[in-house]
Amino acid sequence: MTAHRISLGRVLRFTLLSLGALIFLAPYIFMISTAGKAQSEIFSSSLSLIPEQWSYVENFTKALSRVSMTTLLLNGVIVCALIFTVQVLVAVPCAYAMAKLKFRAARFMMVLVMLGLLVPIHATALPLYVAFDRLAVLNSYTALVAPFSISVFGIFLFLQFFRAIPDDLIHAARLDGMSEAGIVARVVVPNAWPAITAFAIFSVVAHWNDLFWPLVVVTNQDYATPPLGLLYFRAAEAGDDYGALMAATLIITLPLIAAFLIAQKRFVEGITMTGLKG
Amino acid sequence: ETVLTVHYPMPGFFKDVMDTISKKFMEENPGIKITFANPSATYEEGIQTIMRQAGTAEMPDITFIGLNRLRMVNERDIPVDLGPFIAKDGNMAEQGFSENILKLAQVNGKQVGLAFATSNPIMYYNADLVRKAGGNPENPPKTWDEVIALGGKIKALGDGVEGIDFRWQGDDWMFSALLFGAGGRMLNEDETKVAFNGPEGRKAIEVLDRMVKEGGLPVLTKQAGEQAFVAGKVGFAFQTTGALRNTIKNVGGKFDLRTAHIPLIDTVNGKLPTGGNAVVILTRDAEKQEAAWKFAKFAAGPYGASVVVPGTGYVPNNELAAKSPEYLANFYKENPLFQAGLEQMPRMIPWYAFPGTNGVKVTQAIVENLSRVVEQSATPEEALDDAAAEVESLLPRS
Amino acid sequence: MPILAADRREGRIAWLLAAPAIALLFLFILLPTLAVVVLGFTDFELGFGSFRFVGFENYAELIGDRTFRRSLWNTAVYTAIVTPVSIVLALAIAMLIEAETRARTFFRTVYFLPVASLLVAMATVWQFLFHPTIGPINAFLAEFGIAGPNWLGASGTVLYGLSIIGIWQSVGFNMVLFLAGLTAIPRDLYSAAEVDGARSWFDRFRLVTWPMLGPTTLFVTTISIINSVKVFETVKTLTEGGPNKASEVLLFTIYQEGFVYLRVGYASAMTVIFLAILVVLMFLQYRVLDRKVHYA
Amino acid sequence: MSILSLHNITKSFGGNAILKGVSLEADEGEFIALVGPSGCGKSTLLRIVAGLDHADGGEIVIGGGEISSVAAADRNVAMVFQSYALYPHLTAGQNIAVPLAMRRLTVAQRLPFIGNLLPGQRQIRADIQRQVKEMAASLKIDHLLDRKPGQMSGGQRQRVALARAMVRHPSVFLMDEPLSNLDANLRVHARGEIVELHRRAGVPTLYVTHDQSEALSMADRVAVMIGGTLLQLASPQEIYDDPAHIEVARFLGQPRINVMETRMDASGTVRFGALTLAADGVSSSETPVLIGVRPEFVRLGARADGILRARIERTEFLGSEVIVHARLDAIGEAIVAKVGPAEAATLVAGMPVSVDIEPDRAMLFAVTGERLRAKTVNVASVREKARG
Amino acid sequence: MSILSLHNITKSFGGNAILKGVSLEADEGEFIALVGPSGCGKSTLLRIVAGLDHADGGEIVIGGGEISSVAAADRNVAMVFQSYALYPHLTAGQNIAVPLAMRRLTVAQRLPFIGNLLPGQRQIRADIQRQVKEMAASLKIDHLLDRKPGQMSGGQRQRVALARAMVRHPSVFLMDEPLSNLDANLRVHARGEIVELHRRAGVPTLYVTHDQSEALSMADRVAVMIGGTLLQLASPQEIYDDPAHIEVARFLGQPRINVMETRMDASGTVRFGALTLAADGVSSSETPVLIGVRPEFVRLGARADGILRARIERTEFLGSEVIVHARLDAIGEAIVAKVGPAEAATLVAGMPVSVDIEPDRAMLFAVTGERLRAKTVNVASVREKARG
Ligand SMILES: Nc1ncnc2c1ncn2[C@@H]1O[C@H](COP(=O)(O)OP(=O)(O)OP(=O)(O)O)[C@@H](O)[C@H]1O
Ligand SMILES: Nc1ncnc2c1ncn2[C@@H]1O[C@H](COP(=O)(O)OP(=O)(O)OP(=O)(O)O)[C@@H](O)[C@H]1O
Ligand SMILES: [Mg+2]
Ligand SMILES: [Mg+2]
Repeated sequence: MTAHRISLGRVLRFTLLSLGALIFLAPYIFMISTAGKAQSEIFSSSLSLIPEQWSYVENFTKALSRVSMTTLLLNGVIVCALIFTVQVLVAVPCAYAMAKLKFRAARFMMVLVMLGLLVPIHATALPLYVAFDRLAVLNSYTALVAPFSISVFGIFLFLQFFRAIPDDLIHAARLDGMSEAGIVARVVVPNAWPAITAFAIFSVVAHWNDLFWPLVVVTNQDYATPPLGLLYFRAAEAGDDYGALMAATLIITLPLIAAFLIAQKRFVEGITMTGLKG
Repeated sequence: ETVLTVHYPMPGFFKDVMDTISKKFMEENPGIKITFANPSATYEEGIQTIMRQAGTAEMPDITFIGLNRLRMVNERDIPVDLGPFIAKDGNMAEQGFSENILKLAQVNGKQVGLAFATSNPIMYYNADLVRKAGGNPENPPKTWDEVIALGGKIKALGDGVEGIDFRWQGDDWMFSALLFGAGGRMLNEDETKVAFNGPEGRKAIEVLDRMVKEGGLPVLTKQAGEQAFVAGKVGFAFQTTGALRNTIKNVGGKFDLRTAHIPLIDTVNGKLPTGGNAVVILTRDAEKQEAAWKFAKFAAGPYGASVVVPGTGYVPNNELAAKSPEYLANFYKENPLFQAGLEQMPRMIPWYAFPGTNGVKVTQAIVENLSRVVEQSATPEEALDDAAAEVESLLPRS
Repeated sequence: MPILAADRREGRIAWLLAAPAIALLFLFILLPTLAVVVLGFTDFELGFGSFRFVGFENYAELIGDRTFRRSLWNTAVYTAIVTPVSIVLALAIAMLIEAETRARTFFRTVYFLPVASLLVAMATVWQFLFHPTIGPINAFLAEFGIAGPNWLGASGTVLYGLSIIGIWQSVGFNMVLFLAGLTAIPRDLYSAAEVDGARSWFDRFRLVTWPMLGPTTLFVTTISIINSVKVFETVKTLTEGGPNKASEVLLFTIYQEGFVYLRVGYASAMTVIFLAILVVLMFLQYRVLDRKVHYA
Repeated sequence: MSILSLHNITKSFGGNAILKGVSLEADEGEFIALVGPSGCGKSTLLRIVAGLDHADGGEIVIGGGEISSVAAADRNVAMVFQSYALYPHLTAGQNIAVPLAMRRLTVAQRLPFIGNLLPGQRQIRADIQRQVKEMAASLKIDHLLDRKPGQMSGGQRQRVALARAMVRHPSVFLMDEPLSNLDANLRVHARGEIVELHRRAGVPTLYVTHDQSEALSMADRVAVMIGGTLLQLASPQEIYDDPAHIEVARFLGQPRINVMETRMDASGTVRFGALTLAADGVSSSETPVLIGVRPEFVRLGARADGILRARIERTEFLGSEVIVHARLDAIGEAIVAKVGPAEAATLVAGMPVSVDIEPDRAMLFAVTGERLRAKTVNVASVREKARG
Repeated sequence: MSILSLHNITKSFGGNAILKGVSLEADEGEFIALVGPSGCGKSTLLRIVAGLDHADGGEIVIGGGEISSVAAADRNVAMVFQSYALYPHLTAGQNIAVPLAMRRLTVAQRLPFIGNLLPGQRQIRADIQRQVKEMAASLKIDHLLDRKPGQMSGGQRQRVALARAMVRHPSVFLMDEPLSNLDANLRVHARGEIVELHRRAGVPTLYVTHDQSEALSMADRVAVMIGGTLLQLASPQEIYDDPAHIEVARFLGQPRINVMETRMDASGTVRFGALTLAADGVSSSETPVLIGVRPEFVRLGARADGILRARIERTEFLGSEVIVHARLDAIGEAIVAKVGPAEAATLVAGMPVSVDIEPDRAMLFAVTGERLRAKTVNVASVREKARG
């Protein structure tokens, strides 16, 4: 009897989850379908997901040839990697100092961090742009990376995680003769991988997809990031080239999905351990 | 070798055109090299980019600016006055730049650019639906009354079919089409008072109101309207010729697409606004300016037009291009859909740009009030009066 | 004395370790914010080289600005829809996934997918899904004889349409946080609840899950509110604030003023108000709720 | 009559048999301690009885009815967890009230605001409050009722957990190492309290611990489970003095029982040191057997003239007694003796000693572990010999 | 000569005085156990010695030098933590090598890739490896060197932690409850190992525990700290048999010492039951005093004809001994006796008994807790009286 009830519950649960998944996936289904349609087929009165004439090759060719996808993707990787590396390098020692050292400014830092969480880049874009121009660093990786070199979210996340690292471990390291910097590099970082993975997902997702800031500071196409590439498929005045747009979107989204799939187990684990949840 | 950095908006639209033109230009002018800055998604974003970059090292040498924004850019003293270059050349008309065409890119008499791609509003229609609703596609409606009547019939066909799509969203261009078509104007002669709330304006907005009430004009976003039309769900679409090429591609073989002149409320004095953009020189470097002037003329010239027109649907802004068989004469024979725009060219007048710092906001005020009419949340009179009052308050006080 | 020295040494090391972060924080967050505050007192316009200080003129204008009021209201409505719905949905999905043993990875990925996607591109897909006549959503509704609304086109529904996209986009993020929160609940508490007579799923939820998720929920709520208030991309790409200001939201209005109307001074004043609202909101939230959800 | 009886309960997790057929009966008012090494399946058994886990096979009968398919919430079984599992967001009073509220109030009546308006719930709530107060008073935690678990000490939490379990008069009481999170002094104190409470309530109790002194001192009967099998279920005295299996003997007793290997001849006679034992069962040939002697029955003589001789390795002073570790000269095995401090004073590390085993205190086990019943038939007295 | 000496160490946290002037000397090769109830400041003291915390006042001298201002990394002090604090990402071998590498290799030499190219580091690394192997061998953990802490059992981890602390030959060895995470059997086993290790290394050791049997059995001297004050520092035997303070007496001994209040007359005479004690110090008037008797020195007679009578409340069977809880008729206080199982068999709950205290085993304390030296001057023998 219990067995029966359990299986009924499971069926219900599975059905619900699957239905939800279908709804969440719907836009992607249409995206994939559209990426395979000829332009004249995309908007029609009859809904059909499967293209009448398969134009995947055509659309993907367009997506790849119209813009230099390799440059875009490479720039995306470089920029995201740089941002992520610098963010970690900056945030980890700071979070360590706040979590584990007698640091009188820790409270003040906490306020700064909270404030930082609230300020969107849209708000500060203009002063930053002017400053970057004065320094003649527009159109460079520096301009793309610098404003994100400090991630208050990262500090926040690592802080939560480090608080859970036992004090004894730090003490043992001190007794073993490590300097504080040594402790960060040799003890804290090697044990913070779950948190770093979780942060990596947040950081990379945000900056891979960021359109706003690259648009502001990059005019030279050599430094264009993937979302900038999508512009080439948009023609506001006359309707977009949807097939190619979707194909291009797929191309630049796939690396992220792959990254998430690889990291996702550690990701949830990392968030659990960071106590980010509260 | 002189290197020119060129910036342009809407790459989805202009990229191929720009690539072709610059390639040809560099072939003809070996001493000049064209590089492209990252293009901007829209005209608006293009202007923002230029504004931000004005005076900085990042500023491109040449850009393309929407015709209705030339005035604003000029107020900030960003474009280079082309008057001296024209004077130096002396033979602009021979190169196909008639006075009328030069005027499109003048602000208060100053030549801030050369019109590059120009458009006017035309009527697209779905011949299949027209036929179904009892109309004759060979003889499309010539007046708004006819359009509205037929639109109503098309709407009555059901099955989610709409009668009319009128691109009133985004800016005041299509309202201008109605207003200018009635012989009206936006402001009075000396630009101190609103004039669009006169009788011409009332007729114009009433047409819009009747389209909604009788002609089957639904509330659609711009994209939704286009998509519905190319899906074969809308009888008439009124918008720029610039969208023609894309519309043809999107429609494919789904239905019988036709174009025709846009009806005019005043068939005698009616005018039409000119859409599109002008090539503008930004560089302050004399040597670069020379090169840039060459490029500007080349792009806006007959070769440029012969590339732009077939690729987009814009009308030629160069008289040589339209007439010369070397360029486009044959094209028009073979592509009758493009002819409506061409034939309307004589009626084209500049797209009116409002004076003062609130120029852009003014157009927003107009669009918002139009939307009240389309949503039927205000009578046309109310909407027009409100719009007039708002615009009045946004005009520079002097 | 030596004690003090030792403490001071530790303090110095702490400062050294935090120095890069502090410097960058000042450079890229505080200073620009300060600049925005200063700009809020000027009549600076993009493209004009010079500007002058105008005191509180911008703020005075804001009070009477119909658009700004409208966008405040719209943002509030949007937030009031997106935040609770996305939290409740996320919690439900997280609990279902947590209870389900099969295909966890799959579901987790699917629901997280929208977070990892480029919203500007996805917005165009949504625009098509929402299409009043040829869009799949209304076609689906028509199957059941429901006349679908003109989602993004009508001022009555545009905010709901945008909210749906907003919810779709943020559920995954919240879900991941909830999943993490759920794993941290001691199993013993569920056992205790069962033995104590919590017969139904709902009883156990009320007795254990919900209270134990308190801190997570607070955090998720905070992040959700911040993100909802920052809604921009969808509005920009899909509706441009229209029709008739029905989808004007704060960041869009600021963008419009600053970048389209080029009135940077005025836009800066708006930004200051926007930040002030956020700060007050967060402060209140933590004041009121923090003590309620941490039990230790 | 037995209130709780388990018949042949089996359970495996992913192919690993954790419980290999456990049977057990608890009478009215009986306190059974379930002991065994970590991982032997104690908690699993308890969870099965509580209905939190489901057995693969076997029967659970409570108060005469088979309840395998009854949900946990509907079995009238109370459980105290090692972690106490108090609801951290509720005060002690609210925690204690939960099982009552869950049983007496309907779902609607329990709703936050609406519930207050429903008829009848006032009365029930007042009733519950009264009961909670009574329970709290009897456990001397009345002053804690308004505190949350986070504001209480370990001992206080433990008592609240007890109160929550007791308040609804369960028909069976389960406790899973309820004292292991307390410090030593508190633990000893709490033992007395639990026994007292149990005596008053008279509910059959299954008490899991891996602390042998808890088991021996608290229980009416002790069940020793090792590797998923109940090796013995008997009174503490019997378990200690007369273990049925060598593992039982090893598990109980501090320090551990001395176990030495020796041989049994075909007649069933075992000789070890001065002892000669006769086993009940007689094997056909010489077989190895194990002989077990508890440390308190090992006597060390300073004269070192016994048959068994050893050398003292070290002594452990424990206050009232001293543990002496020695190594047998003959077989090189360690042997441990427990002696009084006075006696220990004469024993220093390195000293050679004679080892005597108290007659009748040596136990015989087969190498497989089963107890072999044996009788001491002879004690060779070295001293006598020496004298004689 | 004392290697480690602490003079009057004080420390407070936010106004709470945690250490109130602690002084202590440890000689070469001495093993000092520091015991005390939870929260009394044991860990704080250890952390101050290690340099992980800083005292507010007082001196720490190691090997003749004052080191209060020396950083933890530069004091040659090793510490084993309760949680072991092994680096989870390193193998056992790497863990053990850390303190050596940190001391012998330069920063540059320790760098991941570049370091390998630097001169000299090969040699040093090989040297370190050798030492790690030796250390591991002596602790019998050679087979674990490639495992990470997560793949080891508690006991194995504990040994790796020991190895890491020992490998660099510290001048002082600190251990903070290193065995408290092990299960009972392992704990007893590990005690022996640590003592053995200590004996071999000869490094003065400060060993914190709150397990009294650990302290008594392992240490050369036991320091009892209560409430931030060292109440007594003496050999285990002395601490147990001759406590200087009632709290010391209470803290050590399982079950706890019986403490009863009585009065001392102006002449310094105390009468309790059949005992008459004469205190050294004579007060001017009658004062209340406390009398303490360990349970093993309480004799219960079945005849119930003594001067002190009691009623048995319950007995706790512990295998080799039985704890009897009784209540004194006269003053209503509880008294606990420890008896052998045989004797216990005659004692059942509810039975009235006579209580005798072994002469010379009663201790006298002032109400403030200090020990009052006293001598038994007379034992009134009831039995004699009864006969006489
Ligand atoms: N849900 C489960 N899935 C798989 N294995 C389990 C599960 N629960 C328990 N086990 C395994 O069953 C065995 C017995 O577990 P149980 O908790 O009953 O031991 P225990 O006797 O209570 O030990 P302890 O004294 O450590 O609490 C262990 O080996 C454990 O790993
Ligand atoms: N960093 C700190 N800040 C404030 N109070 C502290 C700090 N460290 C310790 N204390 C307090 O000092 C007291 C002594 O702590 P300590 O850890 O030394 O006790 P302990 O004797 O080691 O106890 P245990 O046996 O539980 O380990 C405790 O009351 C503790 O709350
Ligand atoms: Mg267990
Ligand atoms: Mg401690």
